[in-house]
Amino acid sequence: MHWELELVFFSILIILALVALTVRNLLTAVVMLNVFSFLSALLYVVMGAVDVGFTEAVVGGGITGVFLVVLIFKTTRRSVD
Amino acid sequence: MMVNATTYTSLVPLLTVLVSLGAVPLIILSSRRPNLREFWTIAAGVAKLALVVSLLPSLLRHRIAVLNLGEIVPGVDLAFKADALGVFFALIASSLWLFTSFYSIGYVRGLQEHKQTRYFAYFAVCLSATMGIAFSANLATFIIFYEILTIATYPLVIHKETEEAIKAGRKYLAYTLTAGVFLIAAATWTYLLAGHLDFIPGGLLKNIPFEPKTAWSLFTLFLLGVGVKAAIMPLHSWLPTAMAAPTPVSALLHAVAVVKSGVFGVIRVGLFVFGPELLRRFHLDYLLLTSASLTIIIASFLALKEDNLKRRLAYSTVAHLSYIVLGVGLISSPALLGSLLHLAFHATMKITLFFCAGAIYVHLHKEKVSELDGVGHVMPWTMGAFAVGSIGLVGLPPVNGWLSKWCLGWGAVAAARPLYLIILILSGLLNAAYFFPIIYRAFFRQGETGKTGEASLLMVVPLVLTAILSILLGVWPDLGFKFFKIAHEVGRVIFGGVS
Amino acid sequence: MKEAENNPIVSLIASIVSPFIMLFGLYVIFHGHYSPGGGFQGGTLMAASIILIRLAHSGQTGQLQFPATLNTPLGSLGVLIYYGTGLAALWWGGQFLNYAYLPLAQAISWRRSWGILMVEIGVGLAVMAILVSIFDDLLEDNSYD
Amino acid sequence: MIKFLLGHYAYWFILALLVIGLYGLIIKRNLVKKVIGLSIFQVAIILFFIASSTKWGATVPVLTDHQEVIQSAAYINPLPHTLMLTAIVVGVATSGVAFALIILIYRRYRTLNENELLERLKEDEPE
Amino acid sequence: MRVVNYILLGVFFLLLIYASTSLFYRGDLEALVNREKSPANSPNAAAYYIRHAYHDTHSPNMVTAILADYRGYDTLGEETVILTAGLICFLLLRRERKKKKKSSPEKKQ
Amino acid sequence: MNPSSLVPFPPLIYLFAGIFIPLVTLRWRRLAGWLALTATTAAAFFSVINLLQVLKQGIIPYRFGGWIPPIGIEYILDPLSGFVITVINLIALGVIVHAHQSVKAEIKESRWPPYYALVMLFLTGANGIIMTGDFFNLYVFLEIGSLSLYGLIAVGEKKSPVAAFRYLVMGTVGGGFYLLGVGFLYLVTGSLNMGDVRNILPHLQVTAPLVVALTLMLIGLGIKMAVFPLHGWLPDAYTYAPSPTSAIMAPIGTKIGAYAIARIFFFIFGIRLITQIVPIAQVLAWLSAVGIIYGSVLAMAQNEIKRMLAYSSVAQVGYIGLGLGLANSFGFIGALLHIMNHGLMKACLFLVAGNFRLKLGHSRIDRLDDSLRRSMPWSAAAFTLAALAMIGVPPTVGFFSKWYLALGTIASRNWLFLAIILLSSLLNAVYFFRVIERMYFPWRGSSQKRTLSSPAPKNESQEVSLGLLLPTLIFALALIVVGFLNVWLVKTILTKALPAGF
Repeated sequence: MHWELELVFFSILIILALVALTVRNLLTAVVMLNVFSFLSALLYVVMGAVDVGFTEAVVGGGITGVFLVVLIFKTTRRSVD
Repeated sequence: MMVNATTYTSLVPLLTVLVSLGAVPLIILSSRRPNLREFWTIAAGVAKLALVVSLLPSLLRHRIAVLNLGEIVPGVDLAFKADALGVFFALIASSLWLFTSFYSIGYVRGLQEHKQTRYFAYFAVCLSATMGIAFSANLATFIIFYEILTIATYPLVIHKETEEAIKAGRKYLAYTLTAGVFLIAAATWTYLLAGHLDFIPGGLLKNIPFEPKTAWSLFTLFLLGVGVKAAIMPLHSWLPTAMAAPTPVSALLHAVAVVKSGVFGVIRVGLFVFGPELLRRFHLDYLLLTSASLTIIIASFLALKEDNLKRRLAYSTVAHLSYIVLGVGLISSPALLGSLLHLAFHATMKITLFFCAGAIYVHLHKEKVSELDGVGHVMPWTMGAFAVGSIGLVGLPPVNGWLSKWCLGWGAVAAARPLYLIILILSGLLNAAYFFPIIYRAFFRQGETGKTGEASLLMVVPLVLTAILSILLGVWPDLGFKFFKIAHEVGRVIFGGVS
Repeated sequence: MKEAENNPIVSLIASIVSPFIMLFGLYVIFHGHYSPGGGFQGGTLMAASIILIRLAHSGQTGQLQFPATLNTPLGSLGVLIYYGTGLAALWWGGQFLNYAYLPLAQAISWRRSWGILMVEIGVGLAVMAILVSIFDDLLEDNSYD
Repeated sequence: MIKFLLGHYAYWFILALLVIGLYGLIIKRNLVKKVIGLSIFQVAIILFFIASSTKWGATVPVLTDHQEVIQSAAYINPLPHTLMLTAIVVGVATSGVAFALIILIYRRYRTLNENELLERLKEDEPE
Repeated sequence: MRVVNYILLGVFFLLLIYASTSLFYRGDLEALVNREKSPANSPNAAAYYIRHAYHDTHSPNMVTAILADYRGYDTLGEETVILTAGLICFLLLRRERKKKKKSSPEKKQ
Repeated sequence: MNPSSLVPFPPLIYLFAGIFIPLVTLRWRRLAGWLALTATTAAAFFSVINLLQVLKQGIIPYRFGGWIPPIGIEYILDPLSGFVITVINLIALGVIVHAHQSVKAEIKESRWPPYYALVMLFLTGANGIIMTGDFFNLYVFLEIGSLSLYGLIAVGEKKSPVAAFRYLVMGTVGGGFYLLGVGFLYLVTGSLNMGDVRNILPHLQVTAPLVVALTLMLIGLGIKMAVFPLHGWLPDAYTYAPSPTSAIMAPIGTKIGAYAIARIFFFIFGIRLITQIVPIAQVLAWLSAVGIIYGSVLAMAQNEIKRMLAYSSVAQVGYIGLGLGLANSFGFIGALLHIMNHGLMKACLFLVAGNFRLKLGHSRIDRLDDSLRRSMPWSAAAFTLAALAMIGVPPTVGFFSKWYLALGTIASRNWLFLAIILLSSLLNAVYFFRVIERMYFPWRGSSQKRTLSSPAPKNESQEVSLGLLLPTLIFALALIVVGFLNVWLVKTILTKALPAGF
């Protein structure tokens, strides 16, 4: 267990989560979420869960991101909160 | 307490329930042929009466018909038992149903009522439920038929489908369903206390250790449950409202099925669930006595100021039902005898009065007491019967009412509670005060009626017959079905032969 | 998406990259026994390669590689392979999904190994087809209302 | 004390993430934001399982030398990993369905804001 | 309403934190999760997987072995979940291919 | 064949149908309904066989992959799961027969294959939850069931996607809470197998994580079950979903949550833990009691039959929760009985609501009139019977569950709960008789509205076709028949299904 590394990751994750939820532009929020997913995947790997990290990277960084982008292009990019 | 009474298994109690239920599909199927349809009604009535009567001989030899259909909820069977009280009630209901059926046919045809098929079908269901109530061997079976009766009466109450009738139906349902709910609560509680729900003369809860608080709460719950149909004040107010129904329905409600089931329930609860000992020990009888006397007095005054004939009769019913409750509350053998006799006799008298009111309505379209001037000249038979019924309810011989009242008074004295004798006498005077003016108007005043002659024979014959029956029973109470003997038997079973 | 014109450079790069992703996905599926990865990851990668082509070539052109009509049947088929493996074990006398009863190899551990492989293939196929199907459906221009 | 902190601090971060995700779900009015909150919520749960699977001095649950394992303490607990693979897939599936629903809602009501949506729903009420 | 939500979230957070403090340390070998046997003397699943996965399935990757074999039924469920998602998108969004008209005559309801 | 090998058949059959239908019916769409019907029949058949088997020889476990319990996943067939699965599959059978016609009316033909596949998957989820003996497996099947429901709801009328989205958010949070609870439980006990956890728990001290695990599971499953403050998704979902969906969701959906709560809290954690150490049962009972009143009162205010039924569901689920929360044998039997009874009643009522929608094009109470009694006599009669059952009139099924629940409340000396149970049956009477009056009696107060909005009363019979009518009537009949069978059910099945400790 590399706790220093984990601590850094955790802090960034929390900040990213808050940013993704508060930013007005949904596209930015989606990108933030992608980064968040990717970082969490790295965190899984750091914690020893290689398979889960791999899956999360593929899914969270890839497919969900694409889906969200498609979603936003089909609907609207703005959000009031 | 079951002094030398033996039981035997018999299908008859179930058949009495099923016979009118079986008539329902026949009635519905023959909806397009009125004569056939009404034939079924009458046939079922005759068959039912015959079945009930067939129970009599063995009952008088202390043999009780029972039938157990298996458990309905664990620990409680769906069971029938034709004990003396049950047969007594069944006899009243089935014999008067026959009268009511004939009369109904005349009534609905006379008014060309709509939806006659529905009317007769629910009528039959009601009677089935009443038989079930009479013959139920335990509280669960009793509740099942009690609730069926509630639901089956609803379409009859709203039969006219006017705004008023629907409102009356709502009120009726609100009261009776609430009562059913209380009854279920009381029954489940009893079940947990006693472990079974079988009616036992002398009380199924007799040997259970009780706290006074528990006994009072349970008894109050029961009384709320059965008291609504028995129209004990202040639970009575559905009854006058339900007068919006057609007159035969009122007759059914007031004389045969519904309210009598209520007081029957009071008897069952008071003497077969709690039992005289328990009532005395916790002074539960005061609850019965006080509510009954108050009801008698107040209802009589309300009847006095009511102008609508049927509503006046309704309040009179409320008062007279409480006679029966009073008889139960006095806890003495003669009072119980009086109670049971009043159960039967009030039925014959009140049904006569309602039949008369219906005949007047069908024939002359008059509903108010103040409009009845001179009716006696147009419809002498009808008003004669009405006079007979009134005299009986006031409590004068030779009509049967005097006998039951006399027994009740005797019971009050025997129980060393003369206060209630005074109440009975006072109530008799009040009865006279609200019935005799009607007779006076009908016979001794001149009025414009617009029509001559009696109503149709189908209506007049039953009402005259019931009036004659009332007189005959007053003179010879053991006539035909041996009402007196059976009532006596009930008292013997409960109070152990002391009478 | 939308009516974006096909950028030739994007198309070219997508066309070049896509097969490699597909190959990598297949590798991940078949190498799931020995290293991190398996049916789901591989299937997702294959779906990604197909979606990349669809993103680069709009309209019908993107469908040439992998027509949308195949999505649902292939997805069902993938799950059916998984289910069928379990059912086969049931058929040959074992419990559902008990690969030890599959008539594939002598040693029980190898039977299980082969069973796992079959299952992973089913998973990969299903995941690929269904993810592409979700993508297609999300991109669908008008629904039925 | 240090040992206590080291052994538990990860849970606190994870639970903070969980509550942030819930905050997005409950308080944010935009439907896409809700889905983002949902993703964060799920990631937090996954992290919780993964964090709990670690062992002092253990290694990744992939055998390198293909030998029989005698000592289970040598490898990280693989069971939560497996469970979380399933949970991730469930999460993707849920997001996919959520996207489909959002697109349908947008087509019908032209908005993604929950407040506006509620207003338009009221307008639709017959009579 | 919003304030209530915030308070609820905060209370929930604190409760969870409080609960987590009495969990075992992360990586504690004494935790029930990491023991070889449970207190009821049944085998611990995780320890069993670690020791027997290769022997049972010839798969060095324990996660794969658990995923596809020991808990294969879960994974079948997982595939079903994703199939469900696909079918829902099909059900809700897919366009009719045969009809060119935007509003088909057999509109629903 | 070894009887234990039949244990997983009901969920597996549904699963097969769910996979198979989209594969083959892309070409032959009309096959979808028939395949679903076949699968449901087969599943119901095997559930009955399983039930008979379990009554004969006691608990039968089934081990997937041949692994012994804590290693692999197992299914547990005991009287409880056997009973609930049989009830649910038989109800599903009736609803699917009905759906065969109503889907034709409400769903476009091109959507039949996915629609039926999702129905099958929903039933897979339900069956899997009932059978499973593994905490995580329960989560997976919970999600299968929930996800397919989101889709099934969202094909409804215009507002349905919003309702589905709201349900999705709540349902996912519920699933997440449940999963987190499983995580805590796993950390505390080190096992995911239910039987194993039950054996381990007595060796452990009750610590905060265990309490939190219980609470989180209760919240998670409570959302599925729609216990009072967590019911928010239910009314909209039931109302805006297409008729076949609401007909299959209402009798089955919430019952699964109730079953899972009964299974996990009463069988795994045990009575002592949830009543004396952590008062989960009391909390459940109180919430349910509030829910009963709340649901009944709101049901009275509704003007749409489906919405009224939805709120009534909130109340009726409260009955189940109350019965469970009483934590005595009467209450538990009452709750189990009510799972079945309410399933039957709600199935019947929603089928009738579907019939109304089909023939009248709406199911609004203020637009019903007495022409119904002539045009749709059988549907109206079925509705009336089911309404009477909801009120609890003997000898319909509703009376018996009320009886047991009343016994349970008295046995635990809780007069307030008794009052609530009894009061709510009166409230039921109020809102059901409102509809019955409309159906059977001319409504003078609204004569103007009638001329405006609905066509003149038709006298000729407009009754729905036999395929729709038959399941409705069978359910209505079952309400009475099952009422008489209840002693047999209780004696042969339910008393065996009681958890230890009563």
